[in-house]
This record gives sequence, structure tokens and C-alpha cells, in this order.
Amino acid sequence: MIQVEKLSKRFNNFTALDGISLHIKQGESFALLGPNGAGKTTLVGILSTLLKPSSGRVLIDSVDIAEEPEEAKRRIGVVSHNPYLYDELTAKENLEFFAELYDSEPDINSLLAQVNLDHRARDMVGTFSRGMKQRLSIARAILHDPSILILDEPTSGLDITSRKAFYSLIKNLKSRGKTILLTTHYLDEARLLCDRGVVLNRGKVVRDIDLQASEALELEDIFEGLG
Amino acid sequence: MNFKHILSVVKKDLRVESRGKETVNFMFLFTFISLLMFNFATDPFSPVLNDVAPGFLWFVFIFAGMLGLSRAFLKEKETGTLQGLSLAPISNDDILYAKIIYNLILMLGIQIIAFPLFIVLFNYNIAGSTLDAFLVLTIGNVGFVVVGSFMSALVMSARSRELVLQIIVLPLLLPVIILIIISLRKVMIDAIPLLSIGEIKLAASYVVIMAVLASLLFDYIMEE
Amino acid sequence: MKFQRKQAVILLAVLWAVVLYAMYQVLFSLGPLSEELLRFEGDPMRHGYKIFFFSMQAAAITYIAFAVVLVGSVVYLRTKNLKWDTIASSSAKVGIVFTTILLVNGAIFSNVGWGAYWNWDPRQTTSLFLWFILAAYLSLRTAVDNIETRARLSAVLGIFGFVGVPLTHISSTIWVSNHPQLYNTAQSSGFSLDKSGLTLFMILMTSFLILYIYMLWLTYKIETQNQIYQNILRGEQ
Amino acid sequence: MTELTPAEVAMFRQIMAVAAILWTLLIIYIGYLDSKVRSLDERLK
Repeated sequence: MIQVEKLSKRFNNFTALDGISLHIKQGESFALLGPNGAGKTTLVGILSTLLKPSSGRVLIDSVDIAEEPEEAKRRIGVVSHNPYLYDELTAKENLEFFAELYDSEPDINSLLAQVNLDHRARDMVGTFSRGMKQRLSIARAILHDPSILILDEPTSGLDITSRKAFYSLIKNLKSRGKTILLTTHYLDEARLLCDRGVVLNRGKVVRDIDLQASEALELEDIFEGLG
Repeated sequence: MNFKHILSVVKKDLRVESRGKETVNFMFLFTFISLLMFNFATDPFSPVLNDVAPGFLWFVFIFAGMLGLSRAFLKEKETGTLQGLSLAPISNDDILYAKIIYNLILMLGIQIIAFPLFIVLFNYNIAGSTLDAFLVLTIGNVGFVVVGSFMSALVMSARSRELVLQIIVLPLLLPVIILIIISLRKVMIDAIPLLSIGEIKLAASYVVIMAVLASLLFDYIMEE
Repeated sequence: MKFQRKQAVILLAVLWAVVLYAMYQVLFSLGPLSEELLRFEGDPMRHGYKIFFFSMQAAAITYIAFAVVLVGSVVYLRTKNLKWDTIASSSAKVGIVFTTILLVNGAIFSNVGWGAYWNWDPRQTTSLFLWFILAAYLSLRTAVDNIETRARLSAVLGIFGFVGVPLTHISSTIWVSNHPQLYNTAQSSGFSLDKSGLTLFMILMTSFLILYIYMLWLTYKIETQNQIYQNILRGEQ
Repeated sequence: MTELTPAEVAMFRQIMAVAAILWTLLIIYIGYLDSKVRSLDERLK
């Protein structure tokens, strides 16, 4: 469960986030939509404790990320366009390393099987395709069994087949009751994976959308209007 | 200060380095070449060598170390994996300590190889105990690695970082550099036992002060 | 502006005259070192000790400049108010200009008086080291574009650099004491400043301080004006 | 005036000459800064 209360972030004189408030229930899949520079990445940066907010508060499973950042980090897994993996290490070594950091002993082989990379466990990640790296990145993000999964434009630059594989993995995680926060440009991706979402523009929540109910057409207009 | 985390990061860095090995080779070859060049600088049998050699030895480590240092944080910053570390529940200080230990292991590795090499190349007989000379060098390297790793993190987001790193680290290390040279000469020339050299104790205390300061200020560097 | 151009010109002229007059007095009216302190016949220390007047100022001004950098850095990290970062950077700029002048001055003196441009007078050496640290501080600032990151990183470096100040002083004093044939500090502070020597010292010190503060204020003003100017330009786009 | 050998007098004159140049440069530099501040002030008004 994620609670964002009047969150703002200013970079010298540019306001990236302007008093955002959100409430995402446990097990819900939520989409953040909006043009580039709307503040999506900044919001994700703060949620994943990489960025400090200028004002406002964020609670993850009622843990304030400003007060207990490390506790908050144990509850979130982040998949972004950067896989955060070491090319010089094998898939297994990468997961073992992160497992130690998260003080958890997951069954590495079953994790790799879940993202169907068990046949490449011993290979260097440097030899992996971008799609395989993203799948391994998911394994990295869920190895400490976080309750929340943050996907920051995870499928940018993936071809259709790897994107489909990626979606089926996320669907499987959704069914296991994980809360999912997705930021994306692809509207169909949002509709495919998420129940509810908001549209951000210039650091403000511009519109709340129920992704399952509204017709396809209307979505395009909402998005075009912002520019 | 979570030793398990520090150790796993060090283990990871060493394994990454063992795969690529480009930093270690680079540093060692550089050390070997500069020792050779210094050798040319003086006639191997002249008395002046005795006076100059300790300085050579110490300077070789500083410049070889400089090459290795910039890799400490820059590689992780460029590949983006540093953000991966900040995502994990590992405190910033542990990341700094891990990098310091990793760099120290590299430097000590170089030192173990270069020290006998120095004695052979310069056929230099150390007046004092070889172990003392080695320890003085180690303290110097620790100080170098502490300040170097910290500053390599500081310049991560600067343009032309390797350059700026050198300009920043050397002046800050001048006190340690001076004291190490004095101690080295006292050990290698006047054969004074380590414990009775005031300078080395002072150098060691400088290193401790720098280390404490580094961990206090490190959070400000990692803060986006 | 607090005071008009005319008053500024007068102030500068007065300071200029005072500094040169005091230096003239130090050189010409102050007596040589008392005999028993001299180590050997024709010891350049006879008047060489007078470098104390210059190197002491060099060290003092550099320390003060660095102290202001420290204060600016610490307060900036606490309050994240860019004004303090500007104070720190202005003080570094002034510090470097002043230290260069004083170092050259000291070097000239020691060359003429002592026969070597650099005689490792510990205060001179410390100012030289600090000159490098200030140069490092300023070069870091030029290498970072984002204003907030630049302020944060240079603040950290400023604090780190300041801790180096006492360390540098101690180590350069040790360096000199390890080389007896060099200019020896113990011996130079052996002499006691008589009344006229002390007053000259005070005159020089206060005029340098006034110059420093005036330069700091000007540099700070220019920096803030530039920032306002940028904002106006950005505002107009 | 204490008794100064001609060599010392010559030496000190040299020092004074250099010191004069240095300090005049500094004063001019400060004057330059001062006028820069005043001109920027006008432009900003």
C-alpha cells in the first residue's frame, strides 16, 4: 500500500512535482501516465528512496521513507530501463549478490526458472539480450519478496516477443497479490496491466482514470490534450 | 556498519575485477614502467640513489593508485549499477567502506609485487627492517585509498572526472605524502625502528581523521 | 551601494599607501636580528627574519579565506540556501587571488634576502598547499554544471579542505625542521618583536583584512548580480 | 634608520619595487571589481 501526501520536488527553479497526493491500495496495479517531463520519473525516484522530496510525505506499508529508508527499501522492488546488473557477473552471481544485500536467501534456481532464464544461469549477463536482462532485472526486483513492485518504463526498447514475455511475468506477479506501480508511455500496456491510473502533467495530477472501464478512444484524447 | 553487506560488495567488486582484470593489469604495468623510468633517472650505484629512492617508491604508488582509484565509483556510476546499490537496504557508508577496502586490496596487491621489484631494480639494501618500510607504505596507501575513494565518489557527476580527481586528491594528501616520505627515509636510510618515528604516528592519525570525516560527509555526496 | 565610488577610491588609495608605507618601514627602519641569534657570519637571517611579516600575513589571510569557505559550506549543507554557497565560492576566489599575491611577495623577499625563491618557510609552504586546495575547489566548481549539485559537492570539498589546513601546517613545519639547513622557524620566532615591529605588523594585518573583506563583498555582489541577471534572462525567454 | 650595508639597501629597494607593483595590481583589480559591481547595479535597475 502506497500513500503519497502533498509531495513536491523542486530543482533550483524548476518544479518537477507540485503537491501530488495518491493512495494505492495493497494488491492494486496502478499506472502513471503523462508526457515526458511530467514528473513520472521524479515521483518514482522519490518512491524508490533514490531522490529526497522537497516537501510532502510518502508512506510505504505505513513506513515513512524519510524516517526509515532502509525499511522502505525492503518493501519495494524496482525495475527500470536500467537493469542494474553487472555484465561481468553471471546471472546466478548477480542474484546471489543482491540476495546478500537484501539479507534474504531466495531459491535462485526457481527465481531464474520463473523468468525462464534457468538455462542461462552460468552465463555472463554481458552476453544477454536486452529482453533477457529485463527479465533478470525482474528476478532481482522480487528476490526479497517485496510487497510493492515499481516498473519505471520497463519495456522501453524491447521487441514484441520480449515485451509479451515481460507482460506474462507481471501478470503472474499481480496474481500473487503484489502492488504494482507502472509508469509508461504505452497506453495499451497500462490498460493491459493496470486497473486504475492517473495522468500527470507538469508535476500535477491532471486526471484520474479507471483503465478497465473507459473506452479506448477517450484515452487517446485525454493524452493528446496535454501536449 | 554492516560487515556482511560490506563484504558482499567487496566480493562482488573483486569478482568483477577478476573477470575484466583491466584495472589490475593497468596499475601493475604502470608501476613496473615508472619504477624502471625512475631507475633511469639515477645511476644505480651512486650514493644519491639512497637518498632519492624512498621518494620514488612512494610516488610510484601514488600515481599507480590514481589510475586504479577512478574506477572505484566511476565504473558503477557509468553503468548505472550504483543506483542499484542505493536501491538496496545498504547504508551509504557501507558502500564507501567497501570501495575503500576493495581499493586497498588492489593497492596492497600492487605493493606486494612492486616492493621486492623495487629492491631488485635499485639493488637497494634497506638499512632498517624491510617490514617497517612495508608498513609505512601500507599506512600511506591506506590514507591514499580513503581520500581517493571518497573523492572518486565526489567527482562522479563532474565533467572530465579523472582529471578533476587528480587535482583534488593530491593537494589534500600533501600532509600524508610528506610524512610518509620522512618516515620512509628514516626507516630505509637511518634504520630507525618504526615505533619511534613520530611522523608515522602523525600520518596514521591524519588517516583516521580523514576516514571519520569521509564517512560523516559521504551521505551528502550520494544524495541526488 | 552603501558608499559611492569616490569613497571607494579613497579607501583603496589609503590602503595602498598604508601597506606600502608599512612594508617600507619593515624593511628600512626595523633593525637586523640581534647578534646572538645569528648562526654564522653573514647569515642571511640578519634581515631574512623579516619575511615573517609577509609569510605570517599570507598564512593568516589564507586561513581566514578558508574558514569562510568552511562556514559557507557547512551552512549551505544545513540550510540548502544557495546564498551561503556563493559566499563560500567568493571567499575561495578572493582567497586564491590574495594568496597568489602574498606568495609572490614572500618569494621575492626570500629570493632577494635569502638567495632562493623558495625557502620552505612553513607558513609560506602552508599557504602554497592551501592555494592548491583552493584551486582544486574552484576547478571542481567549473566541472559541475547543475547549480545544486555543484554547491553540494563543493561544500563537501570545502569542509574536507579545511580539515587539511592544520594538518598541512603541522606537516610543513615538520618538513622544515627535518631539514636544518633550510630556513629554521624556531630561530626566526626566537626574536621578540619590539613595539615598532608589532605596530607595523598590526598595520599590515588590519589593512590586509580590510582588503580581504572588501574583495569578498565585491565578489559576492558580482556573483549574486550575475545570478539575478541570469534569472531575468531566463524569465524573458 | 639602522645601519644598512649598501648591499642590503639595494636588496630592499628591489623588494619594495616588486611589492609596489604587486600591491598596485591588487588595488587595481579591486577597483575593477568595484566598478563592475556598480555597472551591473545600473543594468539591473
